[in-house]
Amino acid sequence: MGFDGMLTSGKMGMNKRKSERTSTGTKTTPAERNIPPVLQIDDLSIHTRADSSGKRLVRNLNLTIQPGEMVALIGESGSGKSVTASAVTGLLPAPLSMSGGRILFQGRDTATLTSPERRAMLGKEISVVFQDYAGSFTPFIKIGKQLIEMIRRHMGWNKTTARVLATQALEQVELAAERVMDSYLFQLSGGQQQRVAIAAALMLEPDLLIADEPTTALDTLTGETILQLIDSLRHKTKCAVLFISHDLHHVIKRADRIAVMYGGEIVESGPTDVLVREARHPYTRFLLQSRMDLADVPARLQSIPGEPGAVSACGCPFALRCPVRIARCDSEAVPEMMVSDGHTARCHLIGEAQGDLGAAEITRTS
Amino acid sequence: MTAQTNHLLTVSNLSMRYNKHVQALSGVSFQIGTGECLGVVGQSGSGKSTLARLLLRLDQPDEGEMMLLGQPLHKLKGEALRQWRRHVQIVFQDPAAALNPRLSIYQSVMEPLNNYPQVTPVFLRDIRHSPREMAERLLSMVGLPPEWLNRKPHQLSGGQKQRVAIARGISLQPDLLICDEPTASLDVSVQAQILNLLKDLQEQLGMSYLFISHDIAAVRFMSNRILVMKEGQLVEQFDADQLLAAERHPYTQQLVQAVTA
Amino acid sequence: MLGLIGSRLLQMIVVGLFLTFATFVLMKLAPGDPVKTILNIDDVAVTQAEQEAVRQSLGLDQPLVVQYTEWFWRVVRLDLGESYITHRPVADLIESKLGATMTVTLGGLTVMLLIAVPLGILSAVYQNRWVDQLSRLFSLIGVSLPSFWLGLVLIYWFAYQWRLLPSMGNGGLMHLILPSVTLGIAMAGVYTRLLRSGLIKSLAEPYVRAARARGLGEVRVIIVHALREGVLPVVTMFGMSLGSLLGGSVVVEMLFAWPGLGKMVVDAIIQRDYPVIQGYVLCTGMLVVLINLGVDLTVRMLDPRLRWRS
Amino acid sequence: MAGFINRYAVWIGLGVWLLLAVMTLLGPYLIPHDPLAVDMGKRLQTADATHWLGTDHFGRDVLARLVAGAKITLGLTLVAISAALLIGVPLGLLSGYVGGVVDAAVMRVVDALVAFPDFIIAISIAGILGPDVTHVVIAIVLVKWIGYARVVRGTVMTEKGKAYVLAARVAGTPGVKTIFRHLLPQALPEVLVLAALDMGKIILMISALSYLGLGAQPPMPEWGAMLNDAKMMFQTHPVLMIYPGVAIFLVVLGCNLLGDGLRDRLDARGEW
Repeated sequence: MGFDGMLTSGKMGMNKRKSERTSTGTKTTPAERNIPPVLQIDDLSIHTRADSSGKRLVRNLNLTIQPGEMVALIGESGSGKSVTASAVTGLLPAPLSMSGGRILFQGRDTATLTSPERRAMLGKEISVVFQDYAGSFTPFIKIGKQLIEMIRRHMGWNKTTARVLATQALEQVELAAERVMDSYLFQLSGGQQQRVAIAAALMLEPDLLIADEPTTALDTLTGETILQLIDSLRHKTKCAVLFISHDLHHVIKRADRIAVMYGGEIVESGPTDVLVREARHPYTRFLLQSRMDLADVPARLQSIPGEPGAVSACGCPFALRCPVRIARCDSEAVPEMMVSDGHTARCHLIGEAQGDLGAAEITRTS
Repeated sequence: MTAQTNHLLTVSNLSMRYNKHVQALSGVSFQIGTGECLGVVGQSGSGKSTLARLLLRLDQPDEGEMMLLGQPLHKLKGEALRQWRRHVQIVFQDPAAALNPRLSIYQSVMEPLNNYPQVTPVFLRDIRHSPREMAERLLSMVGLPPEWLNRKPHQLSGGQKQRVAIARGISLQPDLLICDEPTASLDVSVQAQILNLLKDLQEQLGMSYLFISHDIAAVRFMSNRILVMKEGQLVEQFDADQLLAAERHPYTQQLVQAVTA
Repeated sequence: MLGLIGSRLLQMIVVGLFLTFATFVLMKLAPGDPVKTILNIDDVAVTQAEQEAVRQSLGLDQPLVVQYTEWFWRVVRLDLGESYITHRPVADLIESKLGATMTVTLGGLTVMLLIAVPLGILSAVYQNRWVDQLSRLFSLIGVSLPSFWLGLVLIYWFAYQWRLLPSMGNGGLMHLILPSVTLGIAMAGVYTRLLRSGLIKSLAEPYVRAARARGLGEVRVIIVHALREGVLPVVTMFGMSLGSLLGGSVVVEMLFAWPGLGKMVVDAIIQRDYPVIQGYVLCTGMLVVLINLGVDLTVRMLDPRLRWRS
Repeated sequence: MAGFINRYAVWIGLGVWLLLAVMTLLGPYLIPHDPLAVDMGKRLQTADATHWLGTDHFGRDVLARLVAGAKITLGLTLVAISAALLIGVPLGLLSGYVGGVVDAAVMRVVDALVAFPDFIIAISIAGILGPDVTHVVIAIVLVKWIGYARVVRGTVMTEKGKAYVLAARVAGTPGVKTIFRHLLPQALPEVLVLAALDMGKIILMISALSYLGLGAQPPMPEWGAMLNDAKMMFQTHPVLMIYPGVAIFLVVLGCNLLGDGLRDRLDARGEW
């Protein structure tokens, strides 16, 4: 069999595997067919220390991702979105630890996995694309070798077969595969580096891709093409995506559902179009209002009062910065409330008219 | 000659290369009027930061002229250059890097005024004999409590540090304030605060701005006119309200499309 | 790569010129008259005429520049002159001692690596746990111990009290143990810490996290992906360590009466045997430059970023 | 144990140096023996009420010699380190800040010297100038200034491109003021750490060269020279080699603890 033959057979293999998995469905949503969600996070809490002492970075977080769905987790830095992603992969950095709740991946509690089982899952069933594209591969080893290493680790194939798949994966992200295989990461531009990272992440057709601020470090235009790439590949491979971002604009453009985080809590979540139209939490409303419209420029920008990272210890985490807060917000924890089907929010004022958030002025926090 | 009087800064044919291979800026010309905000949009590597460094004379242009208030900025040297520096000040991208971590806020804010004892801006004139009071007023002008003067940078959030950097930037009441991506390293929720502050201060103090950013919406909000740069060259310049006009350069249109749904 | 070797060879020549010139000038400035040394003037009565005759025969009456050029060209032909004391050619002397010094240096290196590599990796992987604390204590003691004293203590117990090992001279593997251990322990502390901090730094690199996220096993992550960068500063220091070991071997050779270059030079210094001292300085200088060349090439091989940049 | 050492490293290190200073200043008053007084009638006595640590092969009081040795060690080390700092730090500042030709010139010298191990240079210089403790100090200074020049230059080079230094320039701060206000303080922690660690190395080097007979000459009560004396009798009187050895070890340990502790506290870089 010549090289071309290998290539086509490899491609066919790839397609076959995927089609077997997805051909069962008709035009119903996964939930209706009772297919378990890819990822289900129940009541997750993360603390800065192992013994639940220290600061709570994530509190009672619930999140579900259905097969093939792109869910965005949005919030300012320090809101706990990346930490949540690390908990899903089991790669929480040293002193941080899960202090409550559970994470179910494909119905399995990830806490019960042994370390080797977890490693076997990473890269094959759950993949990650990081913000820091320059750190996505070891700088001393050629990219091809690292892609092949990853394929062989998970599939146990021989080098030649692995090489075919790696080449295809790079072609999928519109790179000159042969040249990139033979390059070190630092020889590529930032956008190319992130493409390689995406190629590696989707190469083994995982069920879940975690894209952790994949475009934050890139130019606007490059970032845009990277997002388009992720979008098209996720449709092609039917991979669910957890898209972490601080950029509302990107998120609205791409995600099926949005979860807004503030101070370690998901304060509001819902289908993208619903959330954009009928946001109920003041923080979400602020975020939506602070989007700039190039056609209609105001004299002053709507800004969110207070300092980022100002999180009240009890009650609603946003209470310190909220212009419409009432006494309860400072003391009483807010339960997750259903607004409409699939749209939930955590705000005491959900049923009431919140009125105009006003031209919020700077409030001093000291 | 009369045409120059309402132009604070005239830059003509400015070029700069870092080494044989990297042409950072080639043949850029523009003018900034008094009290005007000129926005510069470009991706990384477009030469917009090089432009800022040249205007501050942190680097020396290979070619071209920079005339500030009728003086050839590109020719100044030594003490003469140091004296002219007070006319052009800057707010850097990363406030954490722009403040010496070892110095108190007071020391950082007062550094420019200490270097030019003969200079007192109009808004500080009534308290010119009390450095402490001047520093306190500068802080309150940027919306920080005056009692924070004794703090160190690490006790402040990113947005607060950027306010300190702005206080420092306006302390000499420069004719031109260069804002080099002033919101790029800040959280979305603070960006609007900083932009509003910058706009208020410009009106209040009558400064001209060169507002550099990759964020076309922020540039649109701040500027009277917009310069689009790509790979060291000027793509086009136009009045800000013409940003969405049909005759815009395809590259500008690409930039606009990337931020509109 | 060839450019690097070329520039290094050029550097070698420059350093060589500098070394020869510096040693030559300093020798001339040095107190004490070599003629008097040769004639052993303190013990024997020598006439002025006899002194002059020796001075002439050695060329010491010529102007300095002439003396230097003549001496330099002889050095280029590996003619390093004769020992004032034994009248043996210095080149021969060095050749006969070089092997012994290399042996003890490599012995020290072996001991050093045997201690430092496992200890460094263990304390990086189990950072701040007991292994790390213990290794820190060991390193602290290791760098603080004067090696000549450690050697004396080892000789006292192992050679004198327990009579397990020979303490003097060169005669096979048993003779090598005490000198190597003395030399190796002194150096191991530094390299344990160096390897540890290098590895800790690279274990915190984003690319290590990325390798874990690709599902690679922890051993593979550490050995294949992290260790490379952790080893880089160690390799750089390795060259210095070889030099330091070479320096350290002077003490060890004196302690254990080991017939190498170190003992040779100390004896020469005390007897003011200038040609031998000069020979030693030149020879070790060139050795150090060669070692550094090797290190440079190795680092370049391990780090493609360096290769690409040049 | 290790945790304790970590926490109090700086204090233990300072304590050792304080002890050394006290010994130097008060020793002669507390110990009624002349460290150089030979008394062949009292050779190699064991410790008793008059001679607390006994006597050596010339009947000299070992404790008096140890204390006198402390003074020598302290003095020589401080002289050497001060000279190295005075040469290295200004050169580093200048080289890093001015750059260009000055930098190139300084770095060529540094590059040439840095390749050579300290001990080999010291031996070579001692060899050329002849065995003497002053020559050893000269050799050490010649070797040690390089470290400071490199550290300071490196810090200045990285810091001077950072935004806060650029901001100072834009704010009209003159060059000299920038160096002293912004750059030097940034380099200082690393310089201090290096100096503390270097003091340990210097003590080791002086004593090692003296032990080899190339440094302090008899009858100078330098610790390394004392060990050289003790070596001849180590089979019969091993205790004589314990005292100076332990003294050197403790002082060097103190320096290393000080450097280590300073590094942790000042958050500086640098290894042994």
